[in-house]
Amino acid sequence: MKTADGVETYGGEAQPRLGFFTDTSVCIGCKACEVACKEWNLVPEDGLAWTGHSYDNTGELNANTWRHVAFVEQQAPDPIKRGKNDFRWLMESDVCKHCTHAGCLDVCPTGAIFRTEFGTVVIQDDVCNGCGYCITACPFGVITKRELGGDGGMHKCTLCYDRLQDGMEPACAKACPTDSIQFGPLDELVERARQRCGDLVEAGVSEARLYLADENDGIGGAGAFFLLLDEPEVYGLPPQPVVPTKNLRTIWGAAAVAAGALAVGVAAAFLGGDE
Amino acid sequence: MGTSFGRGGATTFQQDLANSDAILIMGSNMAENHPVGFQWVMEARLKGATVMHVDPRFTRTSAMANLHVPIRAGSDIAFLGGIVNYILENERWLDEYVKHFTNAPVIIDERFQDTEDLDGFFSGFDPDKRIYDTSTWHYAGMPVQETAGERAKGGTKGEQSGHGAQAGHLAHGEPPEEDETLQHPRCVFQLLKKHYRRYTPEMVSQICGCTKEQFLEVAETLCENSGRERTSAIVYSVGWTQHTVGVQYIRTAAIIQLLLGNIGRPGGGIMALRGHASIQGSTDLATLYNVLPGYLPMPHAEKDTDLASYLDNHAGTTGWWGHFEAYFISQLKSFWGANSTEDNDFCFDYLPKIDGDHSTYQTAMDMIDRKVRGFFLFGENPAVGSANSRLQRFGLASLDWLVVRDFVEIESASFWKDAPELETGELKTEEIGTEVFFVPAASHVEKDGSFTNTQRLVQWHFQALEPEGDCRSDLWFVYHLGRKIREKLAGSNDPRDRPILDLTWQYATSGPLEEPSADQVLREINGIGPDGKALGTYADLKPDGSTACGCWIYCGIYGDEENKAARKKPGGEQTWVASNWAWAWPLNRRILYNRASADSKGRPWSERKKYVWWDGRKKKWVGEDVPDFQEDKPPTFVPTDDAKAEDAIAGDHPFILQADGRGWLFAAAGLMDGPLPTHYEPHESPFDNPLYSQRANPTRQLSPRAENPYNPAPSDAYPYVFSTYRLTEHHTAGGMSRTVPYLAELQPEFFCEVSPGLAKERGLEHGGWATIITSRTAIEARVLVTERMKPIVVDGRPVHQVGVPYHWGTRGLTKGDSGNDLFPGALDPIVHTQEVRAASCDIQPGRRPRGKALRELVESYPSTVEASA
Amino acid sequence: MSATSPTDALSYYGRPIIKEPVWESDIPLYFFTGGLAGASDLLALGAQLSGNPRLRTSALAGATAGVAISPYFLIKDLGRPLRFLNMLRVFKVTSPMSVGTWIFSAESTATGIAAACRLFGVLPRVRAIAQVFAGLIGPAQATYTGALIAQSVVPAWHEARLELPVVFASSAAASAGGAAAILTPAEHAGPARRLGLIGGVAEVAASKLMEKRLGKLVGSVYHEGEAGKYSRLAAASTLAGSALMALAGRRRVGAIAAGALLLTGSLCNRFAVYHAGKQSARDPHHTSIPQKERGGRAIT
Amino acid sequence: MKPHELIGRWPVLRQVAEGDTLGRGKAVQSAKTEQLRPRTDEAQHVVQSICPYCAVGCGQLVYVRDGKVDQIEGDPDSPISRGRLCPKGAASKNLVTSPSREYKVKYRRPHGTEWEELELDEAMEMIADRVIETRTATWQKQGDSGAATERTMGIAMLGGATLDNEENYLIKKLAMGLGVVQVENQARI
Repeated sequence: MKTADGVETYGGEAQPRLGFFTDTSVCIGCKACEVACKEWNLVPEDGLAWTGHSYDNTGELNANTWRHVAFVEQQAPDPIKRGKNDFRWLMESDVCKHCTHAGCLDVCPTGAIFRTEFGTVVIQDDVCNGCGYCITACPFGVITKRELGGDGGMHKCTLCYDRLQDGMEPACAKACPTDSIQFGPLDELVERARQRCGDLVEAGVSEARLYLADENDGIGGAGAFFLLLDEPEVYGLPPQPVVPTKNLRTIWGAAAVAAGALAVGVAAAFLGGDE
Repeated sequence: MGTSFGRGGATTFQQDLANSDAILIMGSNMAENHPVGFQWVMEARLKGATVMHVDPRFTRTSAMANLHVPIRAGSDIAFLGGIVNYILENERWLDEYVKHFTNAPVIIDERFQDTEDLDGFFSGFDPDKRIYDTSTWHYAGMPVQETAGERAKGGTKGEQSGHGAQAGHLAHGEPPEEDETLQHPRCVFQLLKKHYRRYTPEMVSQICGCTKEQFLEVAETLCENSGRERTSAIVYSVGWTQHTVGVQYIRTAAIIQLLLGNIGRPGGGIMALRGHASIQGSTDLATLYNVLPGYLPMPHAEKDTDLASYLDNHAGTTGWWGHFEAYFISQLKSFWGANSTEDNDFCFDYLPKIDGDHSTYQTAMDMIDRKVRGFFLFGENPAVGSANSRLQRFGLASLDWLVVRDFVEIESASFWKDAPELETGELKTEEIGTEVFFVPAASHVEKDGSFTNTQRLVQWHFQALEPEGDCRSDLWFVYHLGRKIREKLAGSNDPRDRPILDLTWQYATSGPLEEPSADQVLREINGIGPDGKALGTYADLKPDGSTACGCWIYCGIYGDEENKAARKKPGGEQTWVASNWAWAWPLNRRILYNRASADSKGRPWSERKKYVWWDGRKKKWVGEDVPDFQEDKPPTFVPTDDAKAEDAIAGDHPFILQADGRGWLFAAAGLMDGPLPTHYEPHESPFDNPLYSQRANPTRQLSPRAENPYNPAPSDAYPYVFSTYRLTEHHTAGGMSRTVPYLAELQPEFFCEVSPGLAKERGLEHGGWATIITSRTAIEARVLVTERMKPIVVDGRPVHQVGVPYHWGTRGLTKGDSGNDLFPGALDPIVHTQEVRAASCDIQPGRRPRGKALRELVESYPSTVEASA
Repeated sequence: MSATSPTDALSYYGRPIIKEPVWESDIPLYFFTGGLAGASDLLALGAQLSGNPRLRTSALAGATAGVAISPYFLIKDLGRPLRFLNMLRVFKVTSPMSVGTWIFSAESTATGIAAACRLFGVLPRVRAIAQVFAGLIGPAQATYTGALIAQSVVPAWHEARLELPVVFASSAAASAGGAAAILTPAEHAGPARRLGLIGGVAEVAASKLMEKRLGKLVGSVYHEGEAGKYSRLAAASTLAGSALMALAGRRRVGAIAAGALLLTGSLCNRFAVYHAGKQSARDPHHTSIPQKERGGRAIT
Repeated sequence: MKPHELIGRWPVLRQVAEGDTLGRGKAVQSAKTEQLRPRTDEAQHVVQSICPYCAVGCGQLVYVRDGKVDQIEGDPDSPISRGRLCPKGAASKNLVTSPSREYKVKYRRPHGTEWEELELDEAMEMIADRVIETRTATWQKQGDSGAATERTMGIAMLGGATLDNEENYLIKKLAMGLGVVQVENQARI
């Protein structure tokens, strides 16, 4: 996986890139990751609404949910199962992807969002002024504004940046009972994931696929990537996410053309004299 | 398991599941209720093991399994019995194991008659009392007596404790009549064959509602993955429970594991998963009415009139129960210390006596009848957690006084102001005379102490900080309450006050709160020798009063004056067995009966499954674990005829608590409802029993009364089957989860699960409300329509199930009706067990009526207070 | 309905994949006021250069009103308004909001100086220089907001990244022309009327082009809900304003009415775009289907 | 910080000075971020504990700071759990610091409609008195059959499955001394 945007600013202080590999084929949907994350990061409880969406009452990633377990009930054969069967229950713990090219980071106008020496993307709560631009720049819908307690800031997974300072594992990965969430140097994780995915395919789980493990995808690969058992949309993930800054030049170009056109228009307006 | 193997605890430990080649999870939703333990199942799966889940519902465990077989709730014995039959029919048993390690060759009394002979009954049934005379089930040629847990003779039932050690005992050495060829028609092996011969794949399919292929896949997978080179494990949990019929479920699993040679071996065994941090410990240390610590039976008023008769009734002669007297006398010494002498029968008379069923359901009814007047609750919430919690609330409302010890104001403390019966007008706050003391409890981080986990491992937790305010540990509460009572009674001459005044009650206290020392209590449980030093093994206990020991099976936990429960040597710094992390009873053995991990000659069954074996050079048993055998007894050892206790056990008999040292395929003693597990229909089952004309368990006992009516069975008014269960996100009655914000938000509302078919049939709307009705009450829940709830087709008839997680109550961050209100409270655990798994109900769309109209709705449904057979 | 999803439904319980922008109506209002200010400053510069002091003053008035009210909207919409100055902590070329903040700061400062000089009638040279600055930054001020929302994953915005700056520039022109036409006597207001007319026509044309190029799926947002409502209102108002400006702009009443219609059209257009973004963000298919059609390497 | 230092810390200038022209990394870190450490670094002490929920028996580490529980997480040394926890175990700090927790004795007199306050020691005295009174009033020398029972059937106890072994033992021992036989726990429920 390539170096994440901005890590070069650390020079010799840059660390090997760290990340998550979430292997959904062993996720038991226990939500320990959600709770462990909240406990460590002091993320508030955010509502007691029952959804009826299988066992998912969390719903989504947002300012108050930095790990979210998706539950998908399908009337489809489960390749893990032996013999004839027609039902499967997929579970997936979602998280901020810590993109190589991170839209939220690039658009943040205050520098609140920055790239760490570990290649992760973190919001500095003491800097963020709650402008909300990052929300629109995330292809995964990870960030929202925390309204609880009048907070007003934007929040998301920090990959436990504080814990990393002491060589500790992020809270979610540490808690995960079945090691569905694996933490470590990204290159090692990618290698392990490729092996695992290959094994699964070989064992007949042809739907197994890696998601965001390719550094040439629209976000330059992710610091948190996944082994999925169905299309990404099924889990609420974008199928081919692209960082919006990929089109930065085009956009600035279009703006420049428009500005020029405006100038021409105004000039033209003066051609007919004052009356 | 006690009757099959000698001890009631899980035979193995969770980490060992990673060594299994196949794992059958049944009666358990392990991934949801024991997620962290489930890592070892996942590890096995990743190594290539086949994980099978046999369960009525498709749960998060099923999602992870290689095979999910839905079967009708309450049909587990038929399924397992089918596996027994499959093994026997296809000659898949491990022959050497079965011949040497089990009682398969033993010949049974000629008067014994099987359910095959008597159409659903065993010999000895008394139709008036509805109990068995078990004397015809014994080994031919000798009387067999029961030891701990035995109660049938008093005419009461349902008093066995599931977790404990219990075993039959033989009067002398080896069984007198055996047939090594297993051909004798009355040998256990042949009786087994006969008993299960009609449990064919077709019959299993008919009773359980699974397909023949599904059943065969499970049976064959177990067989394929058992033998010298491979081992399979069976995991169960509260789905099978710890009660009498649960004992029979577990017995069937035990028979399978003995036939396949999977007990005592790595990757094998039966893993019992308990639901609470110390449920194993609480039964070991006996907060149960019928046992004393270490599964010594409570003396019975009529049978055990003095020490001599008690010992005569209960002490074994062969196997480790042969030292019963030493265990018991040492316990009396730890209770009454110097006051306990040979001259006063070591204070035997100080022990109160039992003479019937004094279990919690009986107690609740006795509250209503004003027999029980004062009640202590220690971290327990019967107003939500118990079956027919309505009955429990009536009980609480009838007390003189109630003491509640908990973290939060649970429903059992607040019932007088918010019980659902206030709304219906059945109770009125001003009319409830119960005086309630809520005394807040300290949490686990605010005290020292030990929990015994599901694998018999006693683990110490250290105090992190002092409790705040009035919060105190239960150790503090009990100690200081005892101290105050003793002070108040100090001058008494009344003989009935002697037991309390003579109790050894001197515990060192420390700190500003005067907290008694848990460490000292653990040392007392461990026991001390004549020199006052902590004992290292129960083998050193004496019957002469020179040793004291609170609980013999915990003896050794404080050996060498070290609190071994507090050992925290990191797992990564020791072998996979991790013997230096904490301490497991008995004597730190992690796999029980591990002598069976070697063949009859003491050699490992295979390199792959090597664990404990006989080292001929060192002349001792060696290996990964503490050998569960006399260390220097060679495999060739043959006892003399007059040998006693452990000396009467042969070198090729690994089950050293059993009187004959063998695993019991046939339970010649210790069970009241049959020596071999038999399929009966649940009491409220909508089906007949295709195997026998005797439909339900003939020994079941009902306790109908106005507060506890039954649904007529079968009845068209209650066409569906429901069961209650737990979710990962909550804990039992919810006192430790509904009050916790991070958990409450994960499952924020009480819901029920139904299939699309049932939703259509009853007009239930996904996300809407439903009312579930039994003859006890009606409750409302949000509706989750899901394909996970498939109807099970039995006899060509689809049986719709309603799934009811039972964590809710009237208080907490998330509130809701209580699922357990639907169940009948049952005097007899036989019925209780069956019905928590499967009882009948009706379900209707919409919310339930409020106030009086609720009772009117319930009363418009049929009910019975008849205890029909 | 049930918890079990039909396998052909490629979404997670119909939930959005991306998050709807959290911005409230302050933001389209700022798009309007900021655009008005930028284009007005350019108009004022034109008037300064062409020697039309009357128009120069009224255009400056429009610009001043724009830059004066804009901070209110900008700061109010922040989750932590007291930290608005943090916007000046960094300069990030990758963030149109960062660049825009610096643009707006320069724009508003220059406009403020020019307006103050005009108000107190002092330092005419300073005023002229300030006006040159403001006028030169004006086009950037009027268009960067289009870039700002285009630089997002919101389908209706990002997919319109080529058109949005033009839409916003023309909308700004229409509003600046309209405002100046209202404030300026007809005999001095020729350039304003023409700017309004050109802007109005361009605004409608660019919007229609944008809608068309968004395609059937994402473009549908301009026919539905709030976006549809504002879009229709914007087109009608702007076209009417342009026509009226052309036909009756030389009459005072006509100029006022036409100017008001152009301003209304411009404002509605900002709201149409704003709601279009929110609506497209809510629909998971607007995110997933175009992505799938484009393909990529996210799945390996 | 002096004005020139403050200006020196201005990220816009640091972007240029430190070569972080795009403002993505080091230059935009706040002083607080630069000094960030895990809060467990400040724990006064850490103790090894065991999860109080189910019977898997996961190891826990309890971090205490300023006299309060600051964090509870898995104990990696435990050979059973290897540092992992389920959602309940992971919520243990939430449990022990729950806003629902009660810290004072509450007393409801017979027929009362409200809770009342009561000192702990007074409550203990009253409970001891109740036990003695009820025990005396309901003492049963013999059962229905006439056999000696020497017990009280008027007092019952329920609980234990979430208690410590030592607590269970002491409850049973006290019950035996008092002649209380109806001692039960969650195992039967």
